[in-house]
Amino acid sequence: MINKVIELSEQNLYACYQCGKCSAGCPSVKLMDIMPNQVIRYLQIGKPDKVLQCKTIWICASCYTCSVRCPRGIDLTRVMEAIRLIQLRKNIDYIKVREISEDVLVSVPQIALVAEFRKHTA
Amino acid sequence: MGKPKFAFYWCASCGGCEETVLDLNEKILEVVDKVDIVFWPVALDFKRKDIEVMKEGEIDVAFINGAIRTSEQEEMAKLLREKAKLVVAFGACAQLGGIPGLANFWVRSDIFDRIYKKVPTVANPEGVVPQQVVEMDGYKLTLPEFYDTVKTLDQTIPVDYYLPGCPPPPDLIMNAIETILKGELPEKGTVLAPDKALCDTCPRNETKPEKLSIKDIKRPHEVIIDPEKCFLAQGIICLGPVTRSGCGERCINANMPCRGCMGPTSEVRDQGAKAVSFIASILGVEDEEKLSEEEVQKLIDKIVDPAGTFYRFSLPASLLRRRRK
Amino acid sequence: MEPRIGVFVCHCGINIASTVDVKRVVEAIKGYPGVVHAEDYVYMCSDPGQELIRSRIKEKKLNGVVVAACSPTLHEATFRNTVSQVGLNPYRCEIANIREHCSWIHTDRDKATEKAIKIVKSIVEKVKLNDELLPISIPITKRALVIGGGIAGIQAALDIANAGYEVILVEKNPSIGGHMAQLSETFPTLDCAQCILTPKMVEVGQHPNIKLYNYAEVEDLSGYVGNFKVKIRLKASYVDWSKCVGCGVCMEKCPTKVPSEFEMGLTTRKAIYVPFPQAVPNKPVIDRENCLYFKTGKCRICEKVCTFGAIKFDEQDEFVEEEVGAIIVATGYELYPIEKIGEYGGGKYKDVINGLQFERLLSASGPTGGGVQRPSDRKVPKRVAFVSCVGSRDPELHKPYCSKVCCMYLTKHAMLYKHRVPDGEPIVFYIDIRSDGKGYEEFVQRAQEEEHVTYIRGKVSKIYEDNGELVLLAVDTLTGEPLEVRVDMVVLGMAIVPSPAVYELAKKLKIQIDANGFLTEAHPKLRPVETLTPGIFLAGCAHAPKDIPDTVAQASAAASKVLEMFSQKELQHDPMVATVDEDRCSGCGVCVTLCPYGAREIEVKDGKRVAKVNEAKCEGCGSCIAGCPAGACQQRNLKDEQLVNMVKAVLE
Amino acid sequence: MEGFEPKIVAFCCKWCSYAAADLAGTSRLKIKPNFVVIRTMCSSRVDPEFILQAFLNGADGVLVAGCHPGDCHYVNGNYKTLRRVMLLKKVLEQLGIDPRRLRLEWIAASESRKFVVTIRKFVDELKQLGPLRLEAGDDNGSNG
Amino acid sequence: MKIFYYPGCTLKTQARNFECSAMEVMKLLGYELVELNRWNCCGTVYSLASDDLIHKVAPIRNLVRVKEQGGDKVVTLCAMCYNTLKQANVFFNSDQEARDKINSFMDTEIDYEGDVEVLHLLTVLRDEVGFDNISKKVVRKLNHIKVAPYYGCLLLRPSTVAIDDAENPSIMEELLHALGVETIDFPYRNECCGTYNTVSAVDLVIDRTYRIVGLARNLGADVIVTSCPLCQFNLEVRQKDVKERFPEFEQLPVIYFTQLMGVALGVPTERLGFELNHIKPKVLMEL
Repeated sequence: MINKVIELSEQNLYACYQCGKCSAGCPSVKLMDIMPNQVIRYLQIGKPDKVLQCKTIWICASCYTCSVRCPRGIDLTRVMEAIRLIQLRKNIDYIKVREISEDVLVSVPQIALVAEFRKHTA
Repeated sequence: MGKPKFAFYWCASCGGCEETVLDLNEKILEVVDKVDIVFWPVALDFKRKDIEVMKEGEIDVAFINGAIRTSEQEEMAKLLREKAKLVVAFGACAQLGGIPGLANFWVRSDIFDRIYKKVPTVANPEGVVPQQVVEMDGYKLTLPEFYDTVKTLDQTIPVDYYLPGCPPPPDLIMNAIETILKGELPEKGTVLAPDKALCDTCPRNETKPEKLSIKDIKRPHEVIIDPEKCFLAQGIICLGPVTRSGCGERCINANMPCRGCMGPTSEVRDQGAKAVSFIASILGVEDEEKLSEEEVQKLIDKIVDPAGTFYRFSLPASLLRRRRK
Repeated sequence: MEPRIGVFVCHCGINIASTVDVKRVVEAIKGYPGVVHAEDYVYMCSDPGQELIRSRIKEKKLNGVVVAACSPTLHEATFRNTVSQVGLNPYRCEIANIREHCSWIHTDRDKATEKAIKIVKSIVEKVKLNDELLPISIPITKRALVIGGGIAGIQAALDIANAGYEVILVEKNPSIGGHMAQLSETFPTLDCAQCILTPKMVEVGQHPNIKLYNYAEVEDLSGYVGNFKVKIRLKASYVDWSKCVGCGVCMEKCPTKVPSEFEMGLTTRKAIYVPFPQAVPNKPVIDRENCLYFKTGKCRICEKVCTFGAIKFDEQDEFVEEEVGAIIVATGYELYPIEKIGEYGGGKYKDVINGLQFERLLSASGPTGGGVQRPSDRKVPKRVAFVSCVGSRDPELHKPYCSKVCCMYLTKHAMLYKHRVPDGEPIVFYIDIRSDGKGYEEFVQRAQEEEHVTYIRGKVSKIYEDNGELVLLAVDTLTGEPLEVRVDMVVLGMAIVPSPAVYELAKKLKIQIDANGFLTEAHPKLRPVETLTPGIFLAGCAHAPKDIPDTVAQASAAASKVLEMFSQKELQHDPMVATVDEDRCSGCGVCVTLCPYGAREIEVKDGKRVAKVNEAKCEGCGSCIAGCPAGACQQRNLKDEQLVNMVKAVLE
Repeated sequence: MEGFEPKIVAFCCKWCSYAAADLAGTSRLKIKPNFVVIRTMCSSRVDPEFILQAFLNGADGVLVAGCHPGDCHYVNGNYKTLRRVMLLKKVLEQLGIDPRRLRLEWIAASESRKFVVTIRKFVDELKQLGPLRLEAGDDNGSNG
Repeated sequence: MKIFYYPGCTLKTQARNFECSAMEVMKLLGYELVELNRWNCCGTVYSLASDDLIHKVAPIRNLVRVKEQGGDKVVTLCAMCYNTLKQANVFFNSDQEARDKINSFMDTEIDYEGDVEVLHLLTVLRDEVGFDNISKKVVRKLNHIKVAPYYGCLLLRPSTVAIDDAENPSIMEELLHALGVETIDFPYRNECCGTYNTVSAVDLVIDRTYRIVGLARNLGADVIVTSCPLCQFNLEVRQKDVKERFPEFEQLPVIYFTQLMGVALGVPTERLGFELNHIKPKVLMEL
């Protein structure tokens, strides 16, 4: 699994020394169930299930804050994307488009919808 | 005992070496006074058969200029070797292969193709190229074989002495003749010229900066050359450091860099390789840690035709002798 | 000399013999031109093995020896010594490496044996043309130059001076003392830095063997080990120190205030100043950049108030030359600038400071008299965050290395803060705590156990100001919780970087710097205080980040290296240097350009240029030889002909 | 090129690449015996003439190995080596010798693995290129 | 002067005020934003997986359009479009193999050479128009209001496409100062608004909006200025939801920088699309 993530993200996850700066700066961390640094940690120690089933990868909004600050140069944004894709490519949607309320559909901007579908549906 | 017998012969060369004998000017009369010229096709009407009838060692000195490029030249060289006590390789072509030696970057078929078919001024619709043997109306016509590879004289026959230069400068010639006449001959194989590089006598040697560094490479036609200053210091490739002196700095005095016709000094086995070594290592020396490999490559790429430049006169005499076929 | 070479093939137990058929090697080499004897033995380096070589040299009248054994790195010296015991010149003995480069890396016995034969033949070819050489002797000037007057330079200078040799100490600032003089107390003993440093500074100032050039810089260096010539720039101080008595009136009256370097900008100094009260020498200098007179042409108040007539505005930089035999470089460190850490405000927030600034806030002689007050409003901070690894261990954006001292000094800071502000709350953010010195771990434990300093494992991601408080976006990686910590002040453990001037200095000294700008040692383990340029040594943070004990130890080590040199009558130098055949040299000067040591120069002899080799400077790299366009220079015992023959031998 | 085993001459500087080859031995790494090391003090001692001589005497490839740029034991010798090798490669190409037969590598004393991999890759590459077959004295062309 | 302009979906719908204000302002400055013909969706989010090439075709096709229409640069207003187009362009220029593949995906289009420059309007204003020139055209004094500039993520990250320093950007402040308004030192100006999570994780966006807008107000801002339609939506429209959860929360108008420019340069307020702003920036509209 870690190798698949490394391949898709082109990031060397073994370089992470768990300083936690990614988690410290993450704007979405409050809603995450495991912290961004732990996503890498679980992959490093061979517990991919923790990562595949976490909410964190879906909450990550690809804001790149962690990526620009990582002292080891790991683009965590791409790591998150890689894990999402591993799930999405199994045809597992994170959100059900049908269940989005009419209310939301008409109120949010188009880019929010397209981005949401791109990131959260297969 | 009569006067010593001299022979002159001309193989693959431009003929300049023959002319340079005349550059001895009035001194030629002294020479003629002291020796008998028994063979000199360019000037005197002796034939090959005149030599053939001579005894072994009957000629005292044979001066052979030009490289060996055809079977006829090889035969003549061998014939003269048989008949002469001493053979002197006369001029850059005989010594090193010279300009004709640049043909070693190609093979015969390429050369024929180019000369007899592709040159724009040639009209040769049938594509006729020289043949060694042609039979026509029952007659057989022959031409000497044109070899694939140009050789130096000493790759064909043993050579006793060398007179370098393109052509050899008159003072070196005169010196050589006098030495021979006096019988004060050095060890066989000696090049009859000084064994220091050209910088030794170059008037511009003083102008070299303490650290010689080439920051940018220029070809002579691209810049106005400072007539006082070392060419290398101006970024112009000059083979002076890797070339024997004794030429009289003719090119330098005409504000052109040395192109290496006198060949390397005796400790150098391969003039081109040495030129590579010294020129490469002074490229952009003062910023060498800062220059990236790409930048160095760019600088190197400014040396147009490096092999042709560094082996201009010495390809057949070099370690590899020719382009690998 | 007709070669009579003996070849001795070692089995090295089974290390060679199991892969290389040593008997076959012996047989193959027996008939080789120049070889008059060949035999094998199980351990050539053992006493009987060496005795075997010695007796064969005598018996067979050998004039050259090849030992086919392990790498020359291991036993070249051994066997050269062996042969010299029976009168053979040691340089007529060479090692053929058939272990590391053959038996140990190959498995096919047949091919390994063939290769071993080729290796031996090539070394036989080399020995054939080896000359008998003697080491080159070089005289030594027994005076040392120490560059940098911080604790490293002070220690090194005192050690050498106390051993009875003269020392020239060059310091770029007006006073010696370096960063250590700025420190409050030192870990792990909490003794006062100034109390232990100032006596040493005074000792330097008064030592009869130490010539101190403060406010001076090394301008140029020439010469070589044992015989350096150094040119020193004495920067104009505009004060005649021989007249100045240090009364301080000038400083009192000077109208221009500039941020004090010594106080890390926390307070100001005057344009004419002594950096700090305990300075050595305690004489002022005028800072030309900021002096009103130099800027506007008017003022000269200091001149007017100086009753001793010590002010001289027309002073110029002066140069002195000194001859020394050895050099110690101790140029110290600086802190990586906060400006480079954008996410921590990039220097925008007054109350986000670096470790040295906090040292000044803690120091009894500092701008607050040792009371911790934050710079923005002089309020006593009730919560202080200490952040480690700022710029360090960050190969992507800043510096890849660990700065070594931050863990400890931040712990010390937290502890001292707690002592000064008992109800204060220090929080240390760390990634790993590195406390590997003597008493260091105990010190950290004490901070946690007794002083109740909070340690949070996690790197701070962002710092910003909100309502006079600093907000740290952080994380506790041990609980897995994000944190938003509000504090009154932040102390950053900034990366240690080499002093910026060291790059230019290294060029002048022809010593190397590493990717991070620190000076490179000759060998990371076995020659940690030497540079690759003989006679130049390293001490302190110029070499790598280190704490005070390590710095002092290294300074003393460098001093002892210098003293080791000075204990000899003259220096011995490897004779495998470049030679010039003056009859062939055209004086083209390529060698001068190529020589990294300045060992080649052009001399004019009878109106002709000829290249020379300074054998003492030549390190024998051979670059000039490969580059000599006329084949006029050679390397002793590694001549072109030898190398060409070796190439031919390995391709036979 | 079935069964063709290229011959390599490896010029190694004493301080880095020779030491790396030593370390390969000490670490008992395994390499094919296609190469023989010739030790020079610095890679900058390697004269292009030696490289041509090696080709002439039957080498299929020549390796020049030195310290990494900036790490030269002799301050800056390897910069000279770099330039010489780069220019020589161009000349070799003109002389009909594939420049890949001349390889320059920076191998630090600690990089025993790099030494092994370098040789391995070089052997593979030379196998692809086939034998060079330049013999001493051969003028490379029948004159008949 | 004409500059090709890539609008993207939202500029044609919810963010029409961004587009119309930009058009007005640029016209006043002597520039015409020429809408690209046949533009298609940029994809909104740049695809980050090594093996995902197909999602790069859409943004590249837009750049091909620029070429086809004779241009060599294209400007965007939306920060997301900017980021996606620019990242695709950078990628295209860094990988020859991918480049050939992407070109082979194109059907009737000409091959793309990687030579179109993707710009954001802010850099055009700085580098082409010049903040000095803008400052000269200011007709309304706005020195009484304090603005919190908000950059969001995608103009500043990743570093390959950033228009300014990721941690301490200044381009928007410089523009605002040229307009004569005072800015606050706003630490959250580069903090994410929660972006598309506004669809499925409104809680996250509410939290972000609460913090970002709250801090801006704390620091004394009268208005927040943005450059992205999604930031604008999250920071402005979601304030309603914030208020429901935190009754003490005070609202703050969030407008586009082009709207503020319009006011300063004297474009009649009614042409700046303030009707689409849910929280009316009264301080500006009543001038």
